[in-house]
Amino acid sequence: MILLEQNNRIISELLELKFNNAKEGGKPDSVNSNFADFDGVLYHISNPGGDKTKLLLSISLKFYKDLQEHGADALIRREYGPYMTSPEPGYNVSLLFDLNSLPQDTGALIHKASMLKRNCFASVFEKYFEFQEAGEEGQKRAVINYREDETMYIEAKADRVTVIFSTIFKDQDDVIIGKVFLQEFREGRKASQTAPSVLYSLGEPPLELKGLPGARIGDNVGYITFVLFPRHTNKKTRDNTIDLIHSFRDYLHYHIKCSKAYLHSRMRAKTTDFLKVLNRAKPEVKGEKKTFSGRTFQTS
Amino acid sequence: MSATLQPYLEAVRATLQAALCLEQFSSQVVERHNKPEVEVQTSRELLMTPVVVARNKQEKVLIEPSVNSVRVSIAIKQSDEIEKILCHKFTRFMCQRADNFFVLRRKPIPGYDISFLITAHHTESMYKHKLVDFLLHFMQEIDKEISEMKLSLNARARVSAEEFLKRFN
Amino acid sequence: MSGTPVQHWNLGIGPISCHAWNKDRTQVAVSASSNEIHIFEWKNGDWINVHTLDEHDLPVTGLDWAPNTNRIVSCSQDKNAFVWTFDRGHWKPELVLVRFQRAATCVKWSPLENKFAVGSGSKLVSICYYEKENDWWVSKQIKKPIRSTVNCIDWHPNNVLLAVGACDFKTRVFSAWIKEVDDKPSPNPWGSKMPFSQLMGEYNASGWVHQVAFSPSGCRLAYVSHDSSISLVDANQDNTVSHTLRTTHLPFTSVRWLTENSIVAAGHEYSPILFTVQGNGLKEVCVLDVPSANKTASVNSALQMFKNIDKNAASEKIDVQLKTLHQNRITQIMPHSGQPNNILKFTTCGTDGLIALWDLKNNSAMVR
Amino acid sequence: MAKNMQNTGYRKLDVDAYDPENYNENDEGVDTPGLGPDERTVSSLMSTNRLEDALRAALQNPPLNTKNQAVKDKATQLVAKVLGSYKASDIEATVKKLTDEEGDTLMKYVYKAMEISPENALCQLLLNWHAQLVARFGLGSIIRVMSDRRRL
Repeated sequence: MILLEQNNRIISELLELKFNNAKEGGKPDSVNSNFADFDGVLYHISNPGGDKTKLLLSISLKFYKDLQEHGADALIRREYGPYMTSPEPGYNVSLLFDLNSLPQDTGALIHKASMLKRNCFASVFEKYFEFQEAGEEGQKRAVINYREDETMYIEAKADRVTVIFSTIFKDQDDVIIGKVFLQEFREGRKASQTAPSVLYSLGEPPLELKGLPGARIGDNVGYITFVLFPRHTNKKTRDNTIDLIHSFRDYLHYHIKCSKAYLHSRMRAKTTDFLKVLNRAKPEVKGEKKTFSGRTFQTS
Repeated sequence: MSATLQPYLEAVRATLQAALCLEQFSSQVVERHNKPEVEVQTSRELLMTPVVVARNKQEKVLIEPSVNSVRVSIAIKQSDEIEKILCHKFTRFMCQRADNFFVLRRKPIPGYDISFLITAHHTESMYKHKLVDFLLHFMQEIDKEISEMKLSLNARARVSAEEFLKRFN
Repeated sequence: MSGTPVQHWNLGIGPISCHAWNKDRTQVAVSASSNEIHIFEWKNGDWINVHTLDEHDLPVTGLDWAPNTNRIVSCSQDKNAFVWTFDRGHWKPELVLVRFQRAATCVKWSPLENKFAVGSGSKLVSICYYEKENDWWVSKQIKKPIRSTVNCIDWHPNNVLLAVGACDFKTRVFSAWIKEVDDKPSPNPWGSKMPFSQLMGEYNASGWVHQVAFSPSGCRLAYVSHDSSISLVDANQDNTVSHTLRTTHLPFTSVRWLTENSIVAAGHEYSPILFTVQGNGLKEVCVLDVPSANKTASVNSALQMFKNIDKNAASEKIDVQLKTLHQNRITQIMPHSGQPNNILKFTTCGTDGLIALWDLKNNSAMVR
Repeated sequence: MAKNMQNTGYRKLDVDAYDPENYNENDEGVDTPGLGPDERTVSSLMSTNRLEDALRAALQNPPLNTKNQAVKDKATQLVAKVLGSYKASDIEATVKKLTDEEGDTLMKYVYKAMEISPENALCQLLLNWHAQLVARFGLGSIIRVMSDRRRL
């Protein structure tokens, strides 16, 4: 699997199970599960007040406050209107499903529910895409601290929207492997004319963010800039663009991790190989082993 | 194989064959001990002149012989920072398995990437000429492996970047 | 083992550090780099382990079997030496007061078998003799000016002079005259006054001295050192000068005179090499070994193949065999048959676990 | 506690160095002054392209006994310069003419040169010299570089 899925598989599988069960008239059973997603996102699915016919899906994003500034609430309302309910304590958004009155097409609902995190993110992109479309320059740059120490900046110009991610590489090795990937992202545009242009800088922020408080400097900090053109931000393509761009950071780190795992398995294989070559230096011990019946078994 | 590699490996082979003339030797400093003299360095007369076989500034082998042990340290070619970390990762990986490798030293000598410590116990329990073969095999393979790992890393980075960017329309 | 010009046996006890023959060569004592001494006897065409002596508690470093008094002396890294006497079917050890702080490295009976010398990592040599009054073996020590571990010793046929080679790059000749057991020695080319521990000669080497040997007459001394050289001192010519021959081989660790004019040396090179005295110095004559054609092993069962793939990552039988008889360092050369001034057969033992019997009479087959 | 216990410097003294029974390299007699080869002779021979004579001159008087590492390194550089001026195809013929003593000395220089000036091009030639020396003088010549106390 080279691309990450945009939706949350646990949500879709769990809801599918419950919904199907309800549709077939099965007896609803109780549910209470907590699980996580990228970027420190937590979900909780439960029966509100112990009512087994209702399912409550809640999401917690540490940076929801940042998103709210950019109209996240409105977008969530637009997407999930009828299912919205007041957020469960400790969570940012909660959706309530009544198993007794499910719509005909549960598939669409399940998909929508599983896109909850993506939709939380979407508001800020949509807002700046609108700015660009309307040619509104000079809007304040959006700053989303989507992870501890890692930030996303979005800025709209008349002809483009710039999305800058700052990301942290855990150790020096990751910085260097990360650099290999970022170089390829920069070069990647050659392979696909329709792609946004990608720039990166390591160690210090790009020019646009120079001197900005909170723009980190350090050997293990990387900045990746996506320049999105109108072809990416127009109404027809923007959903696809948001799908991709909001998961970029996870995509990058996922592939860095996979590469490391691959290198590791290669090293393991080669090391075993070396051991075997070293074994050739050992004289074969001549010895006789007796089988159970007393016959001798010559080992050489 | 590059034409300059062969003379280098042959020189290392000859030097190792000469250095690996070891015998059991009890410590003359600590009673009832039998320690690799090249590591304890307590009796100067039991240490031989260390020699270096070099192919260039980066690739060289330091061979430090003594009466009952030889330390062989290898500097591996690293032409960029990727090769550097791959080399570092690989040698560290091997050192963590030093127990299985019995001739591997847990820590390389400063200035080198990996060190082996071969004692008289090893030359008694193993064929010396095959030990030499192993070290040369290691030197050849590690270069090859590191460049192959680098290639595969680059390939993966390219494919994942292209796949991602292709999705924009 | 017929068909090959050199008889050899793998005793199956691992690396052999030293061996010693009894008088009629029907028994051999070997030490296997362990604390045990094994005595093998030739019975029904094979060597049978008849005794195991395990009084030492660290690896045995030296063995010598006195032919006439039938006593074995052994020494070990554990700082001790034992004299073993055969009594009613058993070998009985007697501890010797060698007074070492460090490992014992080598041991040798004097030609008259009334005393023996033990070298040590304490940078000294103990000359041990039997004290009747107290019924034990006591020792006198030669210390100065030895500055490092003593590697090897050899007795002069006059039972008094002792050659000592050490890791301080020197070969020395000392007097080991013990007034309690020896008659007054007569003058010889090495000197005339020989009080105990008198230094009679000192010769340089550019490496650790691995083995020293007096010629059958005692007038010549040969030694091999870790710089791959073999040196000769001819006391009849000048007892202060040594003539060194640098060789192209790996270092020798063992050397022995075959006649008054010829020497065999062996060690890290795996094949014994013959030298002769020529003029003042030495000359390399030839390398002894079995022709390589006699040793092509071809084991190729399916089981063998799978094992190789699994263990060695190689699908074919790996050619681990060198084209020499010994597959690892030769640790010792011992005379087997003939007179001291005309050795006809000698044996070598090695780290590869082999003992080989080299017959010089039909040496045409083994000259490589 | 006595005051002078504060001073623990004595613990770091290498007492073994003062033990007269220990081996001491400095005791070995100095037999030749060994101030190194004559650089001018070597250079003038090189300038007239008499490489074999230059090599022979460079191998004279190796500074093996001096304690001054700079002198040793200078001699090594000089020998390396001569060795590096050779064409690879001429090495074998020259090595065949060396005496045992010269061969051993040259082997010391070859190893030392690889240690102190591992330039790519020079190393290729040095490795070539090494191979020819081993072919002519055997592994013994390598052993003697290692075992000899008189180092470069």
